[in-house]
Parts: sequence; structure tokens; C-alpha cells
Amino acid sequence: MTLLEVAGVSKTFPGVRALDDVSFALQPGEVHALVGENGAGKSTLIKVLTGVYQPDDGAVRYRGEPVSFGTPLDAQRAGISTIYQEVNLVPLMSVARNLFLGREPRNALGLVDERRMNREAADVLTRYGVRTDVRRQLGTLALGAQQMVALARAVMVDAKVVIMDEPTSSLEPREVETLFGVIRDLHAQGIGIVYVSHRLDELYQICDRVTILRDGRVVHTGPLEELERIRLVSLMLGRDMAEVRREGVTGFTGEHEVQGAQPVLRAAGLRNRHKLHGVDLAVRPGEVVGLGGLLGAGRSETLKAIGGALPLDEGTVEVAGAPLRRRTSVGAVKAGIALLPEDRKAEGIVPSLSVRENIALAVLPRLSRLGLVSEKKIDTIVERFMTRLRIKASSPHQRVGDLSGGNQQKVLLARLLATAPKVLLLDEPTRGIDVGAKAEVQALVDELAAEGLGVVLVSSDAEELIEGADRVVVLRDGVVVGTLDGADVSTEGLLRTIAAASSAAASAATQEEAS
Amino acid sequence: MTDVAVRTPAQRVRAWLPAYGVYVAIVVLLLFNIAFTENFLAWSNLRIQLIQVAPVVIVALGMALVIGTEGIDLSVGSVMALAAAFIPLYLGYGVVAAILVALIAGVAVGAVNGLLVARVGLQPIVATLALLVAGRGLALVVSDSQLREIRNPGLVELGSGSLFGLPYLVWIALALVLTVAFVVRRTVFGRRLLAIGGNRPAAELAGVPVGRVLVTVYVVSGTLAAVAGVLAVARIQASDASAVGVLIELSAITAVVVGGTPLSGGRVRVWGTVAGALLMQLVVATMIKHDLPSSTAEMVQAVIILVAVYAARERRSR
Amino acid sequence: KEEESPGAGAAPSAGAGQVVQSGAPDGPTCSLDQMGYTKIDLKTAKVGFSQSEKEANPFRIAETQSIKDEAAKQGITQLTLTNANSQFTKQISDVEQMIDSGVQLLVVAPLNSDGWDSVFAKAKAKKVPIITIDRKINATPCTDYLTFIGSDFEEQGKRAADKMAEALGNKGSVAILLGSPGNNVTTLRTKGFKDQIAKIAPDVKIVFEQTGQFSREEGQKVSEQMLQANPDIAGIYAENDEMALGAVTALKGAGKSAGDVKIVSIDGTRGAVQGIVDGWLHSVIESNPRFGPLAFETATKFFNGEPVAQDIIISDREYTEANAKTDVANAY
Amino acid sequence: MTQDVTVPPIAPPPESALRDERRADRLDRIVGTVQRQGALAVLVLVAAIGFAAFPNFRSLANAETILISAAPLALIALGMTFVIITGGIDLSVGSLYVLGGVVAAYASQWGVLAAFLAPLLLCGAFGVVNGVLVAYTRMAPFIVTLAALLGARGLMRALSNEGSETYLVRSEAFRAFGSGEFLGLAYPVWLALALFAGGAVLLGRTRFGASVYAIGGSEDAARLMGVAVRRTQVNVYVLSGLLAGLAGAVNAARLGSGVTVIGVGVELDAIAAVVIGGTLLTGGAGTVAGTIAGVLLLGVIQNLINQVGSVNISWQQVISGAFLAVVVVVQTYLTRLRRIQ
Ligand SMILES: Nc1ncnc2c1ncn2[C@@H]1O[C@H](COP(=O)(O)OP(=O)(O)OP(=O)(O)O)[C@@H](O)[C@H]1O
Ligand SMILES: Nc1ncnc2c1ncn2[C@@H]1O[C@H](COP(=O)(O)OP(=O)(O)OP(=O)(O)O)[C@@H](O)[C@H]1O
Ligand SMILES: [Mg+2]
Ligand SMILES: [Mg+2]
Repeated sequence: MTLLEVAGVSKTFPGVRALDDVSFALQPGEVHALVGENGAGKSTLIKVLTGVYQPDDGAVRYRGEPVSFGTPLDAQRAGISTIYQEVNLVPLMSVARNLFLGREPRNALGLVDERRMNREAADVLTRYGVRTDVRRQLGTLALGAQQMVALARAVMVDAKVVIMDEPTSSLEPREVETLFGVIRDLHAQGIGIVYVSHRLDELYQICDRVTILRDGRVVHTGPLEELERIRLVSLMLGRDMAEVRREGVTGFTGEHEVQGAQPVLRAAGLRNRHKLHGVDLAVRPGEVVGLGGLLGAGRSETLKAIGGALPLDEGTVEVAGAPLRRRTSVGAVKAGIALLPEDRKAEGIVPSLSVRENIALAVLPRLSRLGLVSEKKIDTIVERFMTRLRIKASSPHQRVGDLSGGNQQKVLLARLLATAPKVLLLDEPTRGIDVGAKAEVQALVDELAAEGLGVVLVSSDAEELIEGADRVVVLRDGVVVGTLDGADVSTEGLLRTIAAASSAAASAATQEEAS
Repeated sequence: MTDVAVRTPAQRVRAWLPAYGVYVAIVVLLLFNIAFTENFLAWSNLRIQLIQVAPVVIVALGMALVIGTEGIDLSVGSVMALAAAFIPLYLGYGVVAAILVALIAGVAVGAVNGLLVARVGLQPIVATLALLVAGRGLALVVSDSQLREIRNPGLVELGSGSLFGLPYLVWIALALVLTVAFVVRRTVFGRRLLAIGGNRPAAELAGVPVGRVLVTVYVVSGTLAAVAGVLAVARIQASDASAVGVLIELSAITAVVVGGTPLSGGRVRVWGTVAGALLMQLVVATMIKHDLPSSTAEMVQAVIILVAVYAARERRSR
Repeated sequence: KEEESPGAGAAPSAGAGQVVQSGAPDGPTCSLDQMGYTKIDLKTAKVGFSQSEKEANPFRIAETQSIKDEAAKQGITQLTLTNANSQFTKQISDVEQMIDSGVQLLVVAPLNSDGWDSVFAKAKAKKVPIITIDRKINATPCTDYLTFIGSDFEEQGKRAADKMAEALGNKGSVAILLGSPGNNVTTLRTKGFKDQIAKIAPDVKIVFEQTGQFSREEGQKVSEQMLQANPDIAGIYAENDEMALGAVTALKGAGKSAGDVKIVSIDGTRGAVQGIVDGWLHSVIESNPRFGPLAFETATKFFNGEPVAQDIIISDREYTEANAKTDVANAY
Repeated sequence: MTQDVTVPPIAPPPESALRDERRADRLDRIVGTVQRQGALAVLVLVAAIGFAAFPNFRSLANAETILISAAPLALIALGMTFVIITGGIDLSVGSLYVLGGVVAAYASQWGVLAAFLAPLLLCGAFGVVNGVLVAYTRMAPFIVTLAALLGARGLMRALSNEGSETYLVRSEAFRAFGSGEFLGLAYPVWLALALFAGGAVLLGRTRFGASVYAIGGSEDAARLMGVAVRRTQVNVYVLSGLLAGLAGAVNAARLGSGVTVIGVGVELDAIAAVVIGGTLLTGGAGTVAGTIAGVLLLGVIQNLINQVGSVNISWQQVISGAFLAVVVVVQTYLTRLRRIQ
């Protein structure tokens, strides 16, 4: 019997047909990959399945019965557990409360048993590698750790179906392994899983079947094994296999030519209580420096500190030899530093404004005279970057909040590039971006480096880091523990450095314990 | 993602109504009055409506900008009172000097609001609530709680005179509306303000000088309120710190929201705000003219606000 | 450097003091024995005065000033003043707090005529006599409170009606500018006016009644609307002077000249009396706010064991064309 | 309910990091407590000053006066706390408070039960309308409840002959509720204490309370996490309406009549009390205990101003406005300290 099924579903948003006569079936005990370009309609399909959106047309059937979930709660009650694309938890509430919201353990009086809840939460989370005080506010956790909380929350209940919309986009290889362990387990219990990801390796590792969406339509569905990787990409992108093959899958071309010996960015002794303990970094023009390390190593903090978004207790930042005096974002942007934040929903896009306004936001002073903006100049810039980054929007005037995740990311990149920066700080630039766009972004990074920009790249995708960076600086607990150069820039090298640092730290800790 | 250009008529109305619902309501109310209110179409009557709505429009303009940044300014009524209180004290130095002092008072209160919100990080509703209370007190202190009559010919002329048949008050309001509309639409400041309202951390990271923009917005709101205070003095030919501007913050907020500007920030509808103020003015005038008791009038107002905002609300796809 | 003259009230207690109109020998009286309270010396006593509204209009300014001045004159050093700022519940707790802190005599200008139960219970327990001024409380004199000193608001309304009927020659349409809704003063001044008009001038039609909140600005706004809808209005009855002056500005704006519309109002502030001199107002019924002398005189008598009247109604004057010019200096 | 999933073992973060974090957390919690109890701290401080400076402030009777005058505002602020934590606001409480009082006084002719039930029903109904409009039409709470403010006041005036009629309380039992005492504390004070205790449990220890916080923290996330967002929203507005009506009834019992001239601006007092109590107006955080401290703080300040004697009312306003600002600035500062951790 089919577990969850949709037939002929359509969903239209103002100006966009997000789903067009889509049919999809999930069998018990299968891991079903749902793939497609950014904006193909994956998240929309998931939201239709779980009662967030009501379909305009078509039917949803669950365990053979026609259903119509009015709210996500209905779907959850019926046994469909979902991890939505953006982390959807409540940052101000404690970790434990987030984990148990709506199903808190209660005592004899019907009151929430806080003690038990905290204990159980700690137990559950340790199994997912998250060790923290569960009474802490969730928002103080790194995005990856939050993602693991969301995962634990979804899997904790007795679900028949688990839907995961890009669960790995902010996870480390190590956590991805944890996640896969969980998925295999659910699989063995006969639970149906819908799995969305832009990381193709992952799909081939754990998925049984695949459904490919393009422009809101199903273009292929079938066993994954039988589908060649190149063919999958070509189906997704709607291009010839030959063309895809020619382009290759990563966009990086290899070494960059470093121009000039003087670093364009030099950060020294960055210190912030609890987060950074003296980080040094230098980037020369045309160089791409990767920041490696595990979750919580302080990579995001380093970027934020350089970009003026994190107050520093100590440390200096120089751009092209000139020290930054005003340690604010405004000062950093003026000095030519552009930061792509990790959390694009909270710190990146302005959802209520149009694509056009979002792209122009950071360069307004340059596109204006005497405080009056020049619409013509804006149009030129916006058009240039929308074409260059292939931003898919119904028009430059579409609300950014209504774009698909990947396209939002591209809009942000466009905003940064429009400022013609000297230094680019990219925190997970390809997070949630489809293969096609990812290659484009990567190629773009190459291109920008070639133009003489200094780039700092943070990515939890080891491959991306290795291929894209000329040098990788490895962080741990807010300190630089090693640098990989030249031939050392390899996956093994990276893992070796991280492992060495871990054991050193561990032994240091034991010594401290002993004394 | 096929673009769908075809829409059913119902859909088209639904897309259109949020933006233009207020105007529809105004037309309906106008028609009602033309049919049932004596002397309604007379120019003298329309003139009165414009004069009475002018101060609300001016205050609402500032409020709309503040709301665009996801803030709110409850102190506007007290600023009006403070501006009014200063006028008679400095009239001895001439009308211009007196008006200048009044405007400076508005700038000062606005700056305090702005600093509390932008630099100290207070929630706008609390920061401006503090100034709502303290500002009124200050106005009474300044004026020694006395109502003072104004006989300065310049001010009286400002309040009751006309140019090309339109009262000065209306010209001033119109000029300010055009200016603010222009600022929102065409200036860097306008765009930045909307970005802050849409997502403050994002605006900050994009290099928008958030603090400066916010302080400016509150200063503009304070100044506009002070202008309204000066005009109120000129119009009633008296400076009455205890009564001027009482509860105008609610009228202004209502005008802004009825005009289709969401309280959640990120968007400002200047002409919608004007329309919102006009609508509420018409509602009040209609009820006064038909001599409804205050109980009925208040209940009717409640319903009209709800209907107008319901029509103009943001629709989210589900 | 002040060019403008203050609209009102520079020398409040300078004007005419209050004159008792009725109540003296024939009405019911109240004495120390009757209430069972003890004698105290007013000079060394703690006295509390609770004002209801901000001293921001001539009436309230003059009222508070008169209490203060008279207390000083009597040599009372311990006078506590509170102001409820138009919040009734604040007034209740203000008064209760004064009782807690040991005042021995309370003078209260109530914001509202009902709702004093808890205060009276407390005052009785502590044996603190309460003199209410200007507004009467719906309770038992000589039990709940000592006595009431003030005007008869309904009577004021009636007198205003007499003036209006006279001004209009018993016919024409009239608009009422009401005070704040729910306020007892509004209620009584409206009732007195309407009853009397119905009785003496049935051809005077009341075509419009809207609140002007006792404020000049609102009075002006409402009048402006009213003048458009009722261009043939002959008279305006304003329940206080401020609204009347607002109506004058509205009339000027509508191009009317002095005397076109007859305005009758109540209070007797200087600005309004000047309005009569200028011809814009027809007449003003006074409501005298200078309660200080009468209040302390009554208290002194009471503490001396003499009987005092339970209802001390003062006689209010009226200003018309005949006396306005000469008496404008007396107005507050 | 927890499924057995075997998770491949991964190296836990080193102990040293965890210890560091724990240390940070301890500080975090201390500062957090101070911040949450900031209002209480200020209250203690201000009361101490009052104690030292004014002999009359020290009396038990004065304390009782403060408590009983604060009781109605406390009830209103309790409901407001729930609404604000969901990220909403309820401007209608002032009008519902008057309406409740008028209706209670009128209904007291049918006995004490009617005197309580009638305002609860009517104001609860207003709460339902507020809640339904907020939850189902996505109109801003500010504007919905602003309309309710007007509507409820209009209704109150319509019921009381344009406000001119004051109904007297006819039920002796109801009147006794307003004036009676138990163990030295007035009944209304006991009622407020009991409801606050109940409110604290409801907010902190029930699933409903968890939903309230979740909605305020992030409405979208709460919806996706399966919180019954709309039902919870309706419930908090109903709660707020009920409590405002109850406050009106309590006040009517105490005053012995349904006074029509009260309640203007009470919503702002309630909001101020809630915010002084440390609740975020943006929603998602706050406590009932803080609110009670906020209410008392407002009462004590007023009491002290009166103790000073003859502070001009204009200056009183300047002082209370400035005071409000100072308290909130201090609190914001503490919050920020905490966030920097
Ligand atoms: N609420 C909305 N209003 C209007 N348009 C929307 C809305 N949500 C999604 N869309 C549009 O529907 C289309 C499908 O979006 P969806 O989020 O389903 O893409 P996706 O396949 O999940 O992409 P990604 O891989 O980037 O997450 C996009 O064009 C998007 O702009
Ligand atoms: N496994 C974990 N469990 C609990 N908390 C964690 C974990 N890993 C990191 N954190 C928390 O994350 C915070 C630091 O994260 P940070 O953003 O610096 O990580 P990062 O190196 O940038 O990684 P990412 O790029 O994934 O965000 C710290 O507060 C730390 O306590
Ligand atoms: Mg998606
Ligand atoms: Mg990071």
C-alpha cells in the first residue's frame, strides 16, 4: 500500500505556478529523494503534503485514505513528521522546550514536568552529538546544532512518514553521518522518508527512489540506482547530457593566481569573550582562503568579527594596508569588505522588499546624487547581476520573501558584488543552492578572485573547501590550529589537522582535569 | 514556474482591493453624504473638512515613516502640546522665532525618542510612551498650565487665511505630503528606512547606518508633530497645552494602518495614509452632522475601522 | 517679553468670594455631636485637599488657589494637596492615602458623584470629616460626609435656558455643546437646560447636541461641522466657557459677525466675560470656584460645635451685556 | 514515545569546552535572574527609600491602600502579559474595564453571582471577537483591539444613557466583596494573588503556556511545529477580556457603583507595568512575577509622589515619564549584558 500520495496537485502563487499537476507516491520503508533546481517546487510540494498550504487542485492520500490537512498540526497528529527547509524552531525558548513543544512530559497534576523534560532532552540530544545545557536559549546555538535539534524533534515521535527538506545544508560531515544513521534506522523500521538535498553524493548514499521536479512539474520518477548522475543533473536542469558533461559538476577550476604580495585583508589577534581567542588571518588579492573546522569552531564568528558585525575585545583588521577605525558593519562595507551571512533568513534578505531593492540596498550611496537615487543606474546594476547570477524571479519587482531559497541566496550575492568589494567573506555561500547554481557560484568565486578580490570561504562541504581554496586555515574553539598549503590542501590533510587538534585539546583538557 | 497572467475577475478584485480599499470606502461615504447630508457639497463645508484633517495628516506622515521602520511614536500628541506651549513664550521675538523654537522642541523630543530606540535599544512603544507622559507634563510646566490666547496677526492669518482659495493649513499639509512621498520613493533615506523595517539585522549587515536613519526618522516625526502643534495654535488662536493633540497618536496610527501601511514595517503608503486620515475625518464629520450620540458614533467608528483594515489587510497564500 | 495676555486667571482669589444662597437656618444641619467626631484645632490640624482635574483651566486653577490661599490665611501649615489628573480611581486612592497618613479634615473636589463607598468607610472609621466642594456626592450628608458646598448645576442649566429663550425671543433652533460624556456636570447642565426650554420656550428647538469635551479645540471643531450642517442655527448653548470661545472662533471662520448667533455659556472666566464685552457671547452664568473661605469657615464652625448646613448652595452671578464691562475684572 | 534509534558514536566535544560553557551559563543565569527580577529589585529599592524618608509610608494601612488600589490594574496587566508574550497587544482592556464595572453594578440587582458573571460573559465575548479577528484574519492586534476599545466604550455609553447614569450596586454580598477583608487583606487583593499564582502556573507549567511563548517567539515556526496557533491566540485575548471584565467588577464592588468616567488610558498603564516587569513587547519572553512587580512599582511611585505632598501635577507627569524610561533603560542594559554572553 502506498503510504503517502499526491495526484494531480497544482498550486499557484501570485505570478508563479509553483506546482503544476504533480503526482508523487511514497512507499513504506523507502527513502525517496525529491530533487530539482532552486525554485522547482520541492518545498512547496512538502508544504502541500503537510497542510501548510492548501492545493488549488488535486488530491492528497495518506495510507489509502483521501486527506486534507488544515494545519501542520493535523499532519503531525496523523504521523507525518517534517523538518522544514529553514530551521523552524523558537530561538527565545530553551533547547528542551523546543524539543518537546506540544508533547511535554506531564506529572500527575497535568503540569509540565520540567525536570524530566530537561533530563530526557539532554539524553536525546547527546545521542545526536549535541552536548549543551538544554536550558539554554536555542538561539544561542550554532545553526548546525539547531538543525540537529530540529532533527531530533522530528524523529522523536512515532511517525509513519518523515519529511526532510534539506536537513544537511548546515551540517558537518560528522553530523551528516549521524543523520544517515538515523535515516537507516527509520528505514529499517519501515518508515517512509522524503529526502530533499542538493548534495548529490548524499542522495546516492541513502536514497532508493527519486522524483525530479522542474518548473513545478514532475519530469522523472523511478529507482535512483538506475539513474546515472549526469543524467539526473541533466533532467534537473533541463539541459543536454553532453552539455552538462562538458561543464562538469563543480565550478572551481583550481589554483588562483595570487596578485601582489601585500595582503588585501589582514586580521590579527581577534578576540571575543567565549568565542574567539586570538585569530590571525591574511588574504592576498586573488587568493581564496578557506576556513576549516568543526561546527562551533568559530568560523562564522571570525567572519562576523572581520565584517564588523561582532564586537571585539581585541584585535585589528586592515584592508589594503589601511586599518579599519570604525568597527561596525557600516565601516566595514565602506572599507570594501562584503559579508555573506550564514543565516540568510535572519540576517540576509529583507523579505518585504523586491529583488531590485534588495540588490541595490548596499550600494545606494553610489547610485545616488545628493541623496536622490537614480532609478536608471539601479536598473542597470540589477539587470546585470540578475543575468550574471541567473536569478529566477517573475520580475525584478517580486518580493524576495517569495523566492525559493536558492534564489534568495543569489540575490544576496548580487547585493555583495554590487558594492564592488575588495574582500569577500562568504559564509556557506552554496548552502541550499542547486547543482547548477552551485557551479555558477563557484565559478563566480574563481572569477572574482581572478579579478583581484581577496576571498575568505567558509563551507561545511569539505569538497568545496578543498577545491575552491588555495589555502585552508583550520580553526578549533576560536583559535587557529593549523594551515594547509599547496599539496596539503586535501580532504585527508584537513581531517588530519582537525583530528590532531582534537586530540591535543583533549589531552590538554585531561591534564587540566588531573591537576 | 510558468507565469500565469490570466486571473479571474474575483482574483483581480482581491489583488486590487488591499491597495485601493480605502479609496472605495471614501467614495462610498462621500456618496452617502451627498445624498443625505445637508449642504455637504458646499465648498465651505469641504474646506472645513480639509482644515480639520490637515493636522492629523501631518502627524500621520511622520507616524507612517516611523511605522515603516517597524516602530511607533506615541509621543506625537505631547510634542504638539510642547510646541504649542512654547509659542506664546517667544512670540515677543516675532512669529518666526516662536515657530522656530516650537519646531526645535519637536526636533529635541524626536531626537530623544530616536536615541532611546536606536542607541539604547528600547522598544519604540515604551520609549515613546515615556515621552507621551513626560512630554505632556513638560508642556504644562512650560506653559504654567495656562491657556493663552494668541492675537498675533501673523499666526492668526496662518490659521485662518487662504491662498488661491485653499487655506494655508491645507497648502502646508499638501506640501509636506508631497515631500514625504518624494522622500520615501526617491531618496536613499527612504529606501534605507524600508530596509530597516523589513529586516533590521540584514540592513545593518548591508552597511545601512541603522542608528542614524532611525534617529532621523524619529526626529522627522517629532518635527512634523511640532508643525501640527503650531498649526493647531494658529487655528484655535490659543495655546492650550493641556488639550492640544490629546489622543492624536491613535488617530494618526489609525490613518496610517487604514491606509494600508502594515504595522510590521518594511512598507510605507504615503497617499494611503492621506486617504486613511480623510476617511476617518469623513466618518467623524458624518456622525457629527447627523447628530449621533457619542455611544453610537464610537461603535460605528469601530466597525468602519475594522472593515477598512480588513479590506486592506495583507493576504497570505495558504 | 510676553506679548499676549494670559487668557485667564492671574489673580484668582482677588475676585468676588462666594455668597451662600440657601440652606442656612431652615434646612437640615449637622454638628460635631451628631457625627460623633472630636473637636480639633484647625490651625494645627493636618488638612488634605483632593483636586480632581489638572489645574489647567481657569476654574480648577482658581479653585485650588483659593483653597491654598485661605489655608495660609488661617495659619494652617499642614496642607496636603493631591491631584487625580482626571483619573477617578487615582482620586479614590489619593484620598484613602491621605486618610491613612492621618489627615483630620478632608476637602474634596470629586471627579464623580458616585463610587465613594470605600472612602467613606475608611473616613468614618478614622472619624475624618469630609467637605465636598463644587460637585455633590450621592450619599448621606452628616453620615458619609459632612456637607456639600457648591453650585446647583441643574439650576445653572435652567438659568442658561432662561437667557437663551430671552435672547432668541422664544423661538429658533439651538445647538448644545455638551461637556465630557458621563460627567455629572454635563448631565445636570444638560438636564436643567432642556427641561427649562421645554417649559418656557417650546418653540426653541434643540437640533444638535455633540460633545466638545469641555475644551476649546473640540468646541471649535464640532461647531464648525455644526454650522455647515445647520446654517440657520440661532443659538449655541455651551456647557462651559472654553467651548463657547471655541464656537466663537468657528463662527468667525464661517464669516459670521458678532451677535449673529447667540451664545450662552456657563463658568464666568475672564475670557468669556470679555467675549460679552466684544459682543460675541450673549451671557454667561457664573460658577464660582473660590471655595476656600467658605470651606474653612464651615470647618471652623463645625469643629467649634456649631451646627452647619448639610447643603450649602452658593449663589452664582450672571454676566450680561449690562454688567460685563464693569465686572470683567472680577471674573476668574 | 521516543523511538529507539541507534546513533553512531561520535566524539563528544571536549570537557574543557563544556566546562567553559557551563561557567558562562551560570553567569548567564544570574544576570538573567537579575534581569527578570529587575522590576522587583527596583521595587525593593524604591520601597526602601520610601521607608526611610516618609513615616506615613511605613504604616500597614498605607501598604493596604497600595495593594487594594493596585488590584484592578494587576488583573488587567495579568491578561495583558499573556497577550504581549504571544507578540500581540490588547488596547481594549481600558474600555472593557469600565464596561465590566457598569454591567456588574447593573447586574448586581440579581445577586452577587450575576454581578460577576455578566461582566465576564460580555467582556469575554469581546475577547472572542478580538481573538478571532487577530487569529483568523491576520489583522494587526493593535488595530483590532483599538476598534474594540471604541466599540466597548460606545456600548458602555449606550448602556448608561451616554454615561450619565451610574448604576449603584444593589447586592450587599457583592458590596461586601469589595470592602471586606480576610486575614488583614482585602478580598480583591486575595483574588489578584490567587489569579497571579494561577497565571504563573498556566504560563510556566502547562502546554498552553508553552504555546504562548512559542507563538511570541516565532509564529511561523510555532505553526510548523504543530502549535495550535489560532486557538491559542483566541484564548489569550479571551483571557485578557475576562480579566479586564473581572477587574471592572472588582472595582465596582469596591466603589459601590458602576462609574462610567474611569478607564481612559488604563491600557497604557497595563502595558507599562508589563514591560517594566521584563516582558518583551516583541513577544516570546516574560513572566507573570515580573508583571506583578511592575504593577506594584507604578503604585508605589504614585504613593511616594503623594507622600512628598504638593508636587505640581505637571511635574508629577514629567517624573513618572522619566522614571518609566529609566527603569526600561536599566532593564534593556541588563538584557544586553546577557545577550553578549
Ligand atoms: N509564499 C509564496 N508566495 C509566492 N511565491 C512563492 C511562495 N512560496 C514559494 N513561491 C514560489 O514558488 C516557486 C517554488 O518555490 P519552492 O520554495 O517550492 O522551491 P524549492 O524547490 O524548494 O527551491 P529551493 O531548492 O531553492 O529551496 C518559486 O518560484 C517561489 O518563488
Ligand atoms: N555540537 C554542538 N553542540 C552544542 N553546541 C554547539 C555545538 N557545536 C557548536 N555549538 C555552539 O555553536 C557556537 C559557535 O558556533 P559558530 O557559529 O562559531 O560555528 P562555526 O564554526 O561557524 O560553524 P558553522 O559554520 O556550522 O556555523 C558556540 O556557542 C557553541 O557552543
Ligand atoms: Mg526549498
Ligand atoms: Mg557558522
